[in-house]
Amino acid sequence: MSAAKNRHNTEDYLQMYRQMVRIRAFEDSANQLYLSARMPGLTHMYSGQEAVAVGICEALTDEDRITSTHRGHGHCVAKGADFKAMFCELLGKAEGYCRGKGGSMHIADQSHGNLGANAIVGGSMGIATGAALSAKRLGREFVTVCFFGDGATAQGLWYEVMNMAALWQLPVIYACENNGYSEYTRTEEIAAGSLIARAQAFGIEAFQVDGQDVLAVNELTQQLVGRCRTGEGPFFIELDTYRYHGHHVGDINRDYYRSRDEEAEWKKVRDPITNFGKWLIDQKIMSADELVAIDEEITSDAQAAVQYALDAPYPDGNEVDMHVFSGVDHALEYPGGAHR
Amino acid sequence: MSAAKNRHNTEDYLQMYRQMVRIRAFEDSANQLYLSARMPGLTHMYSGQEAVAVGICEALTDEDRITSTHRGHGHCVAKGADFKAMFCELLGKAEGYCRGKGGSMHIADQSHGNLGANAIVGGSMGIATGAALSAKRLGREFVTVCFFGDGATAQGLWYEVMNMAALWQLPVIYACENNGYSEYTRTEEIAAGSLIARAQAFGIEAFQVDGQDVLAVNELTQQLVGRCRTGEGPFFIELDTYRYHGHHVGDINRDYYRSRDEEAEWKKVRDPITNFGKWLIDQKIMSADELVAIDEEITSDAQAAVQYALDAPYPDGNEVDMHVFSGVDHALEYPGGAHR
Amino acid sequence: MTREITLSKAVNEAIAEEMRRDASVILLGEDVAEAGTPFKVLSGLVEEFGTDRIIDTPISEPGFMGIAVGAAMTGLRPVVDLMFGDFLYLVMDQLCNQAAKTHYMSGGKLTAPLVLRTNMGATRRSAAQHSQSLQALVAHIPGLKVAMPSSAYEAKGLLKTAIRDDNPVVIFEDKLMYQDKAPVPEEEYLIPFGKAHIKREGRDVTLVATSSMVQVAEEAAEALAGDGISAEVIDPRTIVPLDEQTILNSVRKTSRAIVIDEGHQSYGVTAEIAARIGEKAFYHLDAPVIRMGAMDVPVPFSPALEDLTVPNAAGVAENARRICRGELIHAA
Amino acid sequence: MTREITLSKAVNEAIAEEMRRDASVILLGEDVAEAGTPFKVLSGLVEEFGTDRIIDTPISEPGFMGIAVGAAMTGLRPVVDLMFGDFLYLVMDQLCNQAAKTHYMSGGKLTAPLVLRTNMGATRRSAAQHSQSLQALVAHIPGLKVAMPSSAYEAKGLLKTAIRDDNPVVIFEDKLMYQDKAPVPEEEYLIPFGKAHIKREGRDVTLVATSSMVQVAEEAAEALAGDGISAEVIDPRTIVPLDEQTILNSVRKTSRAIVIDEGHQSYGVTAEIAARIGEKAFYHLDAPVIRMGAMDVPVPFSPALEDLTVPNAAGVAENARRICRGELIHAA
Ligand SMILES: Cc1ncc(C[n+]2csc(CCOP(=O)(O)OP(=O)(O)O)c2C)c(N)n1
Ligand SMILES: Cc1ncc(C[n+]2csc(CCOP(=O)(O)OP(=O)(O)O)c2C)c(N)n1
Ligand SMILES: [Mg+2]
Ligand SMILES: [Mg+2]
Repeated sequence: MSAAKNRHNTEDYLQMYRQMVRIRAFEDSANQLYLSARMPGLTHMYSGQEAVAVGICEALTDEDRITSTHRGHGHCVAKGADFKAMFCELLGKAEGYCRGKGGSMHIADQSHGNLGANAIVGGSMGIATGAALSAKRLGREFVTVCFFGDGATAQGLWYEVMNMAALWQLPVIYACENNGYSEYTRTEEIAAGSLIARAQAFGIEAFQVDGQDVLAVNELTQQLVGRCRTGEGPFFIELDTYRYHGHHVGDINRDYYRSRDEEAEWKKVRDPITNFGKWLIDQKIMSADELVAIDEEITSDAQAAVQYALDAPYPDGNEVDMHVFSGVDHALEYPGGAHR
Repeated sequence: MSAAKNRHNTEDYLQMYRQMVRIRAFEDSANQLYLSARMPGLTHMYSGQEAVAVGICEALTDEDRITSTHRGHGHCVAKGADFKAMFCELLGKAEGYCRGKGGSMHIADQSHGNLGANAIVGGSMGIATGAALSAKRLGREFVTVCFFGDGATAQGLWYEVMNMAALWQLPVIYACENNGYSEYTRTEEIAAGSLIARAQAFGIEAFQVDGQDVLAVNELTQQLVGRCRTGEGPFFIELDTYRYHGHHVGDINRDYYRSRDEEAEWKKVRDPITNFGKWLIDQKIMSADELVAIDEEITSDAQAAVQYALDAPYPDGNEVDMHVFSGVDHALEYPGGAHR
Repeated sequence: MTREITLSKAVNEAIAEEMRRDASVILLGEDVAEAGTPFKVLSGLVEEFGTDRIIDTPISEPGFMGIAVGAAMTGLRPVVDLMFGDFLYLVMDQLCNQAAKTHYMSGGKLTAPLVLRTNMGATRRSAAQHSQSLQALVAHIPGLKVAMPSSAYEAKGLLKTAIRDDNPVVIFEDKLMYQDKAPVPEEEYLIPFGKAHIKREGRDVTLVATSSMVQVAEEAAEALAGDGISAEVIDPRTIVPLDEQTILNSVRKTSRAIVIDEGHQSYGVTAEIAARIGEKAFYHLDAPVIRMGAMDVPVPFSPALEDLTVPNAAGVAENARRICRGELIHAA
Repeated sequence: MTREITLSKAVNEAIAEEMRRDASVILLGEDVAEAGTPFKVLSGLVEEFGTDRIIDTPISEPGFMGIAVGAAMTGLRPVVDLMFGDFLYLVMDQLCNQAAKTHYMSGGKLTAPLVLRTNMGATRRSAAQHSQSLQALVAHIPGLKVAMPSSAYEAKGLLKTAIRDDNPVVIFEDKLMYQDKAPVPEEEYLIPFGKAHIKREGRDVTLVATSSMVQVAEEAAEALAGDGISAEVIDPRTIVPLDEQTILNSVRKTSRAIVIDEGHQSYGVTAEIAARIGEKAFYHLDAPVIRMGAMDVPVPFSPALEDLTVPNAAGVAENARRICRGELIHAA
């Protein structure tokens, strides 16, 4: 990492550190909830990829939009979401961001510009591009970042929307988090040629960056966001990163597709939080003790939020047919009636 | 065009000339049928693009497969189809290649390896790639050529199947007939970046060739087909060409999207048949009279086939529910019964 | 003041009026601008609203459908022009997994106010991939509203309502009716969703018909009148929401019903309407509810075959006569 | 010899047996090889058949579906593994515009013998995009056969039949039943398409149920037996072709019917079956045909809501009691 720019960035650095730690703490708690059988369904951990979400989202305002993925908790936290409403959502509680209707794979936080996680791989590429079209047509300055994984580059939708984004010069940044795997398959086995070249073929300026280096990610994103605001765009970024857990929380025995050594190596050498922490200390921005204090505070925040969510009520049964249509209180005549 | 290779290619040259003239004659007749209101529906003329279909198909055997498009008569003729069965199909007659069930946009000729025209733009890209998978898995040597237009490059499906074809090294050639327009829109307005680069980004060897030069097209295709047979592939070819008629036979007033001058210029300077005819004469392979004789013979063949098709019977009404399922004679209990 | 205009013109007016009223309305699709679509339905709009609002897209149906969803979620009200209803298959993911579920999955926080305009209808000699009537597919998906205008009047009024609706709406125009004229008021009007229209009152048999089939039903009713059979013709106008009440009231009066729709019969629109009548007007029915959908075959190109596949007035009238005579059509 | 095996194992055996029998059978999909799918249904197959026949694809559903169509047209018999039924929307064009119509459009010259294996079923806490039961969509499209196994026995026998069928077949496995065991013969067997199975004989009411809902119907029948109501449970096994005759015979005997399916109710499978009963057994019915599909809402994540959306045994039994008592459920 490069040297600290100047002291007045301290707040920004700290914010990035805090946000990365918050994501890690959120995921550790979510994983515990799963392991202790208190969370319904499965979920996909973002741990290891924190510098991507944070480096990017710290270059954005609340007005700026993101679209997220099945591995979306990191994006959600980074874009400003609150722990309590997130855990409530993961547990299907009424106070969740989506009143429990979305769950982990559909968590959205409209107030901070998160248009939602998406359980269809690549499913949000059109949505992000459409948001950028809104910005342009409505003469608003917001920029949209479309997060997706390396596996999602196999969806034809991406090429369709890149083409239109390029033709129409839309303020959208396609951010591909290349964590080396899609589910249980190595990226090399499912992606021919070069990802960067695929974007470039549409005349899109493309970049590759170390996704474990929050400052590098943030700096590049700031530049590109700035250029988007002045009418340039779209852009493509490939971010090299790594997920620490299995594909989802239930993917425990994974030796058949990747080695424990590989995992250990990334954690040891390229952990985005550890490395950034060290850098903050090296640069004398923070002391080791101060960082530990931050970590502990966030951990206890997460624990409190988990407890809050565990105690929170489920939505009432009569919500089941609410929100099917905007403007219609209840979509069904007899939701709990003769038909069940 | 380059000089004739040697005299024993005469047969090949003649065959190419004849096939191009046959396509032109077929289309002229089809257009007449439309203009005289004797053809049901609309159809898309291939005139102007003959060197593409012929240059490519003359490098193929009957075992090799092609997939075709809404503008498919040229591919069908070039791959060996018979005029009578084709006109019968266009008129919805029982002796048509598809017993009148397919019509112009679905004409298929299984016996010569034409897997069919397709009315979904880009819709046959998967089919062609799948045929190549068959060749590879079944250890057969056939090569598949996937014809499509410049407009079809906007379909995401192409990128999906290119990726798999590249990963699995399939013997398929993607042949993009860039005639400068998709319907009423110029290619520049709907295609960002470079088509060649899009294929290359998947690690696919890509070529650009003058689609009005039948020899150039044929030579390149022969090379690539040969390489496919020895286990190489996929390949991509962009062929620059031009359609003489409107998008379909009904697209008469088209000044708003392209000028008569542009059309006249292509016809005058770059007509594939005229130019190849001149070359045959220059190279002393054929005399002008001989060529005229060929033209006339083919024209009268076409006329005879049209008359045959006009006189041919429609399929019997009870065929309506045949061929819904293979192995089921009639799919419906009461096709003409109580329900109509 | 009412004049006669074509369905094509009615659609054009609806879009123009809504675009004038609301700057957030945009339209996108293939060849919609200068070309005004292959059916020329949108001619003149780009001249008034410019290419910023009438947007030509590449041939990327999934892509521009997805873009419309995102645009709808962030302040625009996109009208998507899908050139043929048969291309619905290509946009199903963005329409059904994304647009339809956004409001629900977000617990009511996000909306996707967009309109997907497309068409339906066979007998145009366009063969199996350009002739389908796929309304049943989208009607099955919660979160989508589905309108099926039966004339220029409905085409205009329903489309304007659709554009103002905060939900994704799919509207099917019959491509064979674009040149058909009907009386349409000069003054602005909207047609509410979920209110069926009783096209013709009758006592003996109810004909529930959608889109193109409304004409067929009216023709049949006319023929039946000559035989002394009084048929009531009901046009649901929207199949989601479906105005069950008007249909049931009619059947309770007539005791007999035929349901007619141009989609394939099996697992299609006629099944839903017939099943609801069978369930909720059971004790009023004097005869089985007859369904007349398109044949369960891909649409054949040959005119000799294609015309057999869709319901026609003679067939409707014949079925009506049989049930009115008390013939046990399926008693075997 | 019959042993008890899981539905997952039954599917695995069906594929292995057919691949041994016929070298042209291949299987393709995401994470099907070493991973054996996320549900581990295909574990072990790649070890026996190699990566040439058990083919891992990129996450390109439209792409590999299209490849399967082309492969099927040229000599292979592909089995496509679509990880979740919800991804059907992505493959609709290749499935419905291409595979389903190829044989017809070519006048019988081309065939597309392929199987699309996918799943259905809610209450797995997988939310709106991983819980849908979309059988109605494909059942509506002529040219596709649609199978819905209700146990390991059916899963094996129907899949083997599907692989040997010369037409495109879509087969929906209930993802919640993969670990459920049932008796399955050691010996080879096939289950013919279009033949319903009478799971349980009864006199008073017919319960027509598909896939997961067969268990629900059986449970309800068991409860009803305690009340002195004798319910007949019919599993159509394939909804295209549909064995109308067995269903009608049963209803003619019992005079009452309830149709249960886990797809959304409106414009869904229950509509078709109810409409056919209503039409063709009209004069035998003593009560309206009751339909029980999943609620017309996107599937909610919260367990507190999700469980409300699908039919259950108590609800089926209650509805059965009501119609047997002659209550006019919808007389209002
Ligand atoms: C359209 C679609 N296909 C398949 C899946 C199943 N699936 C969920 S995540 C995933 C892998 C995605 O890989 P990548 O895009 O690299 O994201 P990562 O999981 O690595 O973050 C797959 C195949 C899905 N959810 N949607
Ligand atoms: C999926 C799909 N979208 C739109 C259309 C309507 N359409 C038919 S041909 C065509 C233009 C195709 O352009 P191109 O691929 O360049 O082929 P060309 O007509 O120039 O030969 C369009 C938009 C279609 N048939 N299928
Ligand atoms: Mg990945
Ligand atoms: Mg073109």
